[in-house]
Amino acid sequence: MNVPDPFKNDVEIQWCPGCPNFGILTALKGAFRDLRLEPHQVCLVSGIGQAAKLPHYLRCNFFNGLHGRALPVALGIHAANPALTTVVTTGEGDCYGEGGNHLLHALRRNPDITVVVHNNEIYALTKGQGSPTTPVGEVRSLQVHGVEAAPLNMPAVAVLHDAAFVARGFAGDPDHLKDLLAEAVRCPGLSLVEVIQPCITWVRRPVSWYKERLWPVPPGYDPGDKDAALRVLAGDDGRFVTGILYRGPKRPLFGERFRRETGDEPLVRRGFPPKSSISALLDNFRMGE
Amino acid sequence: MNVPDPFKNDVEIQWCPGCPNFGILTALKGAFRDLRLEPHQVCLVSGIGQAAKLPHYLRCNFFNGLHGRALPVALGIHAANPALTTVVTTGEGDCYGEGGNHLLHALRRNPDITVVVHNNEIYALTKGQGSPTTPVGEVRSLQVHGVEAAPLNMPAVAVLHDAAFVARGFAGDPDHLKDLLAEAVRCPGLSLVEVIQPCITWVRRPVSWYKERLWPVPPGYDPGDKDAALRVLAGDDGRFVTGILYRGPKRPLFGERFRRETGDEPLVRRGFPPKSSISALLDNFRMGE
Amino acid sequence: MTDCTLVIAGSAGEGIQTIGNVLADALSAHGYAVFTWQEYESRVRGGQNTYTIRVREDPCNAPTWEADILLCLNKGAYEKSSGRLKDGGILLAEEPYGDGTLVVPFKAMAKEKLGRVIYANTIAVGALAGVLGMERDALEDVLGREFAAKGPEVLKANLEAARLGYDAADAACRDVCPWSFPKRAGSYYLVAGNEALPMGAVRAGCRFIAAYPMTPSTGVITFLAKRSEELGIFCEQAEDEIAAVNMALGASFAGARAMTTTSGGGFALMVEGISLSGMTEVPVVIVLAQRPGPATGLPTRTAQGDLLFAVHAGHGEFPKAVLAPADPKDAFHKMVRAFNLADRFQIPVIVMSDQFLADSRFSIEDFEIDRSGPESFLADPADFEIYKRYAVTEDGVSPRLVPGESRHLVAADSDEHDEWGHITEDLAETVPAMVEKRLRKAEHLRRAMEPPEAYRVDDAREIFCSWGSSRGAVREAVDLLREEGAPVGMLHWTELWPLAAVTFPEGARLWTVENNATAQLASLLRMGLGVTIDRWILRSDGLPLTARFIRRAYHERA
Amino acid sequence: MTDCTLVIAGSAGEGIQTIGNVLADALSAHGYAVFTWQEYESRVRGGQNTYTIRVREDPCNAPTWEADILLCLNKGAYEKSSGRLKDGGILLAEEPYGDGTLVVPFKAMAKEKLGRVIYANTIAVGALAGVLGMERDALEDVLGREFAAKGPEVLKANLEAARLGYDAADAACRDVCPWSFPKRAGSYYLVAGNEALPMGAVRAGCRFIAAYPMTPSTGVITFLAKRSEELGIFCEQAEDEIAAVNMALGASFAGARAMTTTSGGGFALMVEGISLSGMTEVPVVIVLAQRPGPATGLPTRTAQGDLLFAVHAGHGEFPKAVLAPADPKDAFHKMVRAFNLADRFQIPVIVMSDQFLADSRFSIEDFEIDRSGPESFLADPADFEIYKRYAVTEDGVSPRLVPGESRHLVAADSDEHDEWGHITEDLAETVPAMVEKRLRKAEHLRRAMEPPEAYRVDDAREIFCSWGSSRGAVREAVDLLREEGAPVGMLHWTELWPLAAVTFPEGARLWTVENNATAQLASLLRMGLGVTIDRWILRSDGLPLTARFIRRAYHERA
Ligand SMILES: Cc1ncc(C[n+]2csc(CCOP(=O)(O)OP(=O)(O)O)c2C)c(N)n1
Ligand SMILES: Cc1ncc(C[n+]2csc(CCOP(=O)(O)OP(=O)(O)O)c2C)c(N)n1
Ligand code: SF4
Ligand code: SF4
Ligand SMILES: [Mg+2]
Ligand SMILES: [Mg+2]
Repeated sequence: MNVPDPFKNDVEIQWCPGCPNFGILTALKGAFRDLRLEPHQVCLVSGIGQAAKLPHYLRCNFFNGLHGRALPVALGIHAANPALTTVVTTGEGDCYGEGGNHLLHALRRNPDITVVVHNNEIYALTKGQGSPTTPVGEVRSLQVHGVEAAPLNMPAVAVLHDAAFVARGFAGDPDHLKDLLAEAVRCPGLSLVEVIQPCITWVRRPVSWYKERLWPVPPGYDPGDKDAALRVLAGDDGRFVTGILYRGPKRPLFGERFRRETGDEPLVRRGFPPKSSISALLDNFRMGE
Repeated sequence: MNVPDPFKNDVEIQWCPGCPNFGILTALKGAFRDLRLEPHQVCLVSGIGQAAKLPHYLRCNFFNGLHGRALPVALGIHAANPALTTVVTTGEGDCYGEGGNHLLHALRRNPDITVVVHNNEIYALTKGQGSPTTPVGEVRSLQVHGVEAAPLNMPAVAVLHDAAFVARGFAGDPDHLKDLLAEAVRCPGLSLVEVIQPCITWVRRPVSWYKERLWPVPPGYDPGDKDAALRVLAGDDGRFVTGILYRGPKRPLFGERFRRETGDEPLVRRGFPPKSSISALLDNFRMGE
Repeated sequence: MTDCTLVIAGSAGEGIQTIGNVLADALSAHGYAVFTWQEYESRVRGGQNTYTIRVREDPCNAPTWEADILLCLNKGAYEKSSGRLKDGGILLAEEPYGDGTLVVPFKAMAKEKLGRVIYANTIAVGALAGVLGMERDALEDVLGREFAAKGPEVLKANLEAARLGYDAADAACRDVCPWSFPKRAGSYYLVAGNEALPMGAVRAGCRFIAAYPMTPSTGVITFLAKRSEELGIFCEQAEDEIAAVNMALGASFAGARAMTTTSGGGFALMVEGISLSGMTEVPVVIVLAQRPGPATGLPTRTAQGDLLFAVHAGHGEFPKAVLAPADPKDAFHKMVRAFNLADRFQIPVIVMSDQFLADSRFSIEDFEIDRSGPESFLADPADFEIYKRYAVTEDGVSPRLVPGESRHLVAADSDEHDEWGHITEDLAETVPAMVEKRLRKAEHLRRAMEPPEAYRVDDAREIFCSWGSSRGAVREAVDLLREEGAPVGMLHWTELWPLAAVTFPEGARLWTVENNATAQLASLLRMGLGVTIDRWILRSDGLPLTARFIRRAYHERA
Repeated sequence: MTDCTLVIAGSAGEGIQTIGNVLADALSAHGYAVFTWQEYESRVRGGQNTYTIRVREDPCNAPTWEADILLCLNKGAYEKSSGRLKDGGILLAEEPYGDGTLVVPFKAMAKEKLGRVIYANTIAVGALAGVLGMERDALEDVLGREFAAKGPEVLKANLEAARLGYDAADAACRDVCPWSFPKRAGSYYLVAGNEALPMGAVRAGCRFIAAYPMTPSTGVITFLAKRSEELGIFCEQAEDEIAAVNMALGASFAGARAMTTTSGGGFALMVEGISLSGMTEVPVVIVLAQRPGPATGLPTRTAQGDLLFAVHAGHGEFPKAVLAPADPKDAFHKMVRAFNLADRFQIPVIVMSDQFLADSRFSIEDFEIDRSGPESFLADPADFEIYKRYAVTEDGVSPRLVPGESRHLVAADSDEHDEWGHITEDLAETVPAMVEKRLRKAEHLRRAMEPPEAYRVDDAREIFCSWGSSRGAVREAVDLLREEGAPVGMLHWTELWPLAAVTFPEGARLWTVENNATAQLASLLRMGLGVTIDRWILRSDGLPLTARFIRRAYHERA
């Protein structure tokens, strides 16, 4: 029996036919279903890029904002309504390039959101410039003699800063990815899921090239071991370690104290303050009686 | 016999009397003298903050730019004239807060410049808000119940990305700091020197508090050992590891290839291109003959 | 009528702010209409700053430069500020700097009589109270309030210090000082712009603020952060201004009235976010506290140099509103208005403050908090069978729901989009429909804007056009010039964009009076209303306009 | 006179750009004046795009909409674009979409005759050449150039493909097609804005460019990056636009002529850096390639929606110049001018392009490269005993040295500063001196600006005011309307800020013709020159203005 997918919409998808972004879309829908979420309980947030178009292709609330700025928008949404499942879908250019500073500081804050980085090692939407993860030596439209700058290793930076959950998946394996994403959403605190997403238009490596380099964490790998996580991430040269790489220690969540002191309800439900409270505030500024 | 210090100028210093920034200033002047540099061979670059005022107090070329934006300016200067000794003097708010993205990407590029981060764990010039390195729990003017977000560990991020040179010094020990700075300038590639710089106005901890927490790397410490460097930096909770923490592997320098192919002379000396080269360029766009 | 100006001059860290604040509080408690303004350097210790207090029976919230009484805390202060002392004014200092200095050795007394130099400031407060002929007990009330939290010991010592200063000054100047400030029945709120702005935000129902510290805007978020949990306002220090405005937009999208604050350089970084607000139609309020630019400029000084920048901030074409309150009372109501306009038209609203408004304390008789109040413009989810976030409507405003509060799905899209919020490339129909929809809002917004405040224009032949925080100074200048027979009046704008229609009195000559170098209001009026301004009175040295500055400039150029 | 428009319609990835470019090259090689423009969706594959080629004997570099010949690569292309086909025009396609389709089964032929579908594009090129009645050998020359690098095999196959297409079309349409394009003696440069802008930068002596990719600006840095080592221009892809403009400022400070490029959203992020350029007096050139906003808007479409934003970009008050080239030749010279103005006045200069100018290929007879050239404004270190970077001078311009090139020390400071570049708080003298120094430059700059280009205004009673890339369309509209007897003329601005003085012909009615929704030039002229525009012709659907669009709008509103 076919149950209709509540997350399916009928917007025309602007990705290239065969783009692995479709696999991520499938995985994300699956994860939401597995989590028994309903569309109105989910809010996707993105910037600009191929990856960042994803929110249009999944039936739910969404905020498709500026290039690089998905994270602060997501933080604002989460602060205002922590009951929403807030998921950022972003490219590595969006998230590690233009928006690098926001990721650094989101790691500090530990908001209970999930960040899915479609890493295709390229600026795809703008037609193939090097991105913050393009391997050294690769020839790109603005790096005609090969990329000189070394790639960023943001999953390792996340581990270094005790992110709640760090994982890596492969767009070509949506089933595995679905489980990673569901687990990421379940985990309280900031979850970073990097997804290897081969661009078939500008990168054009055969899928086999990726498959050979995928390197699932070995059985018995302990995601609670920070040193081990740093080692696999820092020492993966050329390979893509995949799986649940790290689960950080319990840390205070973004806004946790505010909610403990003032309550959990979304800010929009708190209404306008009574006039008496304004008068009381103003009275602090009257010296006489 | 007293040789006049060529780096000394007579600009009125706007720091609080007794501020440890004076120690950094002394150390930097000393380092330049030890390196036998002359003022016109040096260019200091800064953003905005107490730390960022330093370039005004040292006789040399300088560019005191925008809050957070010292690094890109320094990269531009270095690209245009690699013969200049380019040193960035910045606060942790400037460099890890507003300017965090530029540090991340400077690490990728490995320019041959030195970045000196005055880390006072506070936004001092704007009067004491929490900064990206303020310890959790510390009460600050905008964090009235204590800072909730965890501090950034940018020296560790630098190690992770194979920075050429990572060190930490203490503003209260200008002699040691001077040597670190001289070594940083000597080392080709990006050198990050974080300086513990207690703010005596907004932080007001006794110097002894800092002295107790300084934790020089043990004798025999091997700065070439990345894992060890990550371990001391990630595991220093509450303490300040000092000394030369890391020397990264040899990597291509920012602009190295360009200079190899086109020569070393500063861009300003290359003059205007001959008209013939423009005609040649244009001729590519004429189809007929 | 009493109109007395005190200037307290000294270095950062020497306590002029404490002295000034306590004395101003005490005078206010005495029933006087106090106005204070400060000018200070961008450093934490040292330099030379001043704190000016103007005391009257009825409010005239405008800065004065010339001092009746000058307190100098050090020699450099005297060198910098002695020129401000009026003929016959009183110079008060630790040592005799000039002829006729009224010497009260604050520090020596503090050390000698109270054992700690720290009490010198309160001795100075006492001395000033003595010079002014205030009654002791109001001063003591204020000190009680100020120091109660620090324990009875400290309070006692401060009361003693005040008494010492009072007696010393009283004894020394009983014959020279003409002033007497007995308690009177007046009762004013003594409020700075950076206090009124956040209180207005509270009144408006603001529930979220994210900001990055930047002088002179920081006070707004500091005020709210201190009371965050009590008021239920989520306050976040952002990593940069880009994050600040985007966080506010996220929170607003999710239904919280949201704002951010900054100054010129930070505002520049927010400009892309303003355009995002315009496109997504997510309301946001941005307080832009001006200081002299360009770039870092003079971080602790005042200016009105960002008007045209604010009006045109953002790429692409979309409606926005720009307000510039005249004083703290106006600031309070303008914040309510800003949130209401932002929500009603789903646009960014910029509230322009400046260092002068931010840091100056004004005497306000009554805030009339009922004059404005928060209005809700959210739609009711029950009203929709099918909900489209960007439904094309007659007035261009689409019904707004928030995500998660019903089963309706809510979108925000920075691309050009269709009614659902999905990316469109339909240039033939959808794109023009959306462009026109957004611009229709501009027309309705324009009609909602208030014209300038007119003051003595009916019979005026010379009209000062001014805007924002200078209203007090311009109004006082009008009064001064009227006394001299000059036929001047004032048109003062606090709602700057879009410009409401205005009919200018015929035959009157128009002047612009601005705290900038390029007469930006004049340009704006020419652009927006087609009116040409003939003369200008401009100040761009980092100090606020004063009535006497305007009067002098008027005579030079008239 | 020949004036033929070909439209190639198809999806991204189907090869319309290759087809269009090769055919345009071939027509240019045939000696014709070709003009091409493109409209495309923001996606890498799919959607529906068009490439339009206009062929004439003499250049008329203006876009046309109606097609004489329409090549549709798929059914969707036909559905979208068939409305553009003129009565009696030729529809060329793989299959018969409508009545009278001239069917050339490109793909089938490629597979069948050449073994690979990939040759379908060249078959299409050949077919179009056949329809046009071109001579084969010019086409073959161009193919030779295009495919030589790919080896003789590939070249041979392509030549064969072209021949197949040519013959098929030629056979099918010999009777129907009126055109014939024999080789002629003309010789034009066929250049796009995004090629002319970087070539102008090269000519100007630009040595450094940092930019972050953003459509439609990316082509400029791509052009230079490709030739970076050959030309000795340091090219850096920045991590964001803030870094880009600050890198350029650093390089410029160190003596390299430096620039950056971006579009609206990225430009918004550079605004603080523009103010920094204003304060530090470090020259910089910024190419702002417009696309429709607000926010992300329509990333691949065209607009002139950022004029007022650009003119007022930056907090605080400082001089800047805004230029907007009319076509690639003008763009080439304007870049030289931009660098010269930036260096002469030590200011930021903004060069406004747009997607239409960036992507369209214009036929230029002669670039007249001698009409402008780089001028050096650096001072000679030997001229100074003591060097002060911000020396106060009569015209406000301080002699500029660069660091490291002499023993003189060079400063740049974003704070208000003294002549040495050190932070000042001296409000009495230094601050006003520096504010005035910078603004004196504005007055000299204003005098250096060029007035608008006048076209047929002498006897005009209706004047079209326009700016930037629309000159070709507006000029053609004037000609069309003149033919109909309408007394129209054109005043076209390419130097927009500061505005040079202009005397408008008396009694003529002024129209503004702009690629935006709010008539920004009209506002600018009212603000800057006090002139009021009566009527407007505006287009804001993401497509460029065309002569026929303007003519129709004129008739509707006249
Ligand atoms: C401020 C700004 N700068 C630049 C751009 C242009 N831009 C759009 S997408 C993109 C790169 C996206 O790369 P990535 O995030 O890796 O996404 P991908 O397309 O590879 O999935 C850029 C540079 C923009 N829209 N806004
Ligand atoms: C764009 C911008 N945002 C904010 C500011 C205000 N500001 C000046 S200095 C500073 C903090 C400096 O902190 P840090 O770099 O740690 O230097 P410190 O004063 O502690 O030495 C801030 C927020 C500014 N000048 N520009
Ligand atoms: S360009 Fe690459 S990343 Fe973008 S949709 Fe196509 S295949 Fe996917
Ligand atoms: S405020 Fe702190 S960091 Fe700044 S000068 Fe004073 S002591 Fe130094
Ligand atoms: Mg990518
Ligand atoms: Mg600091």
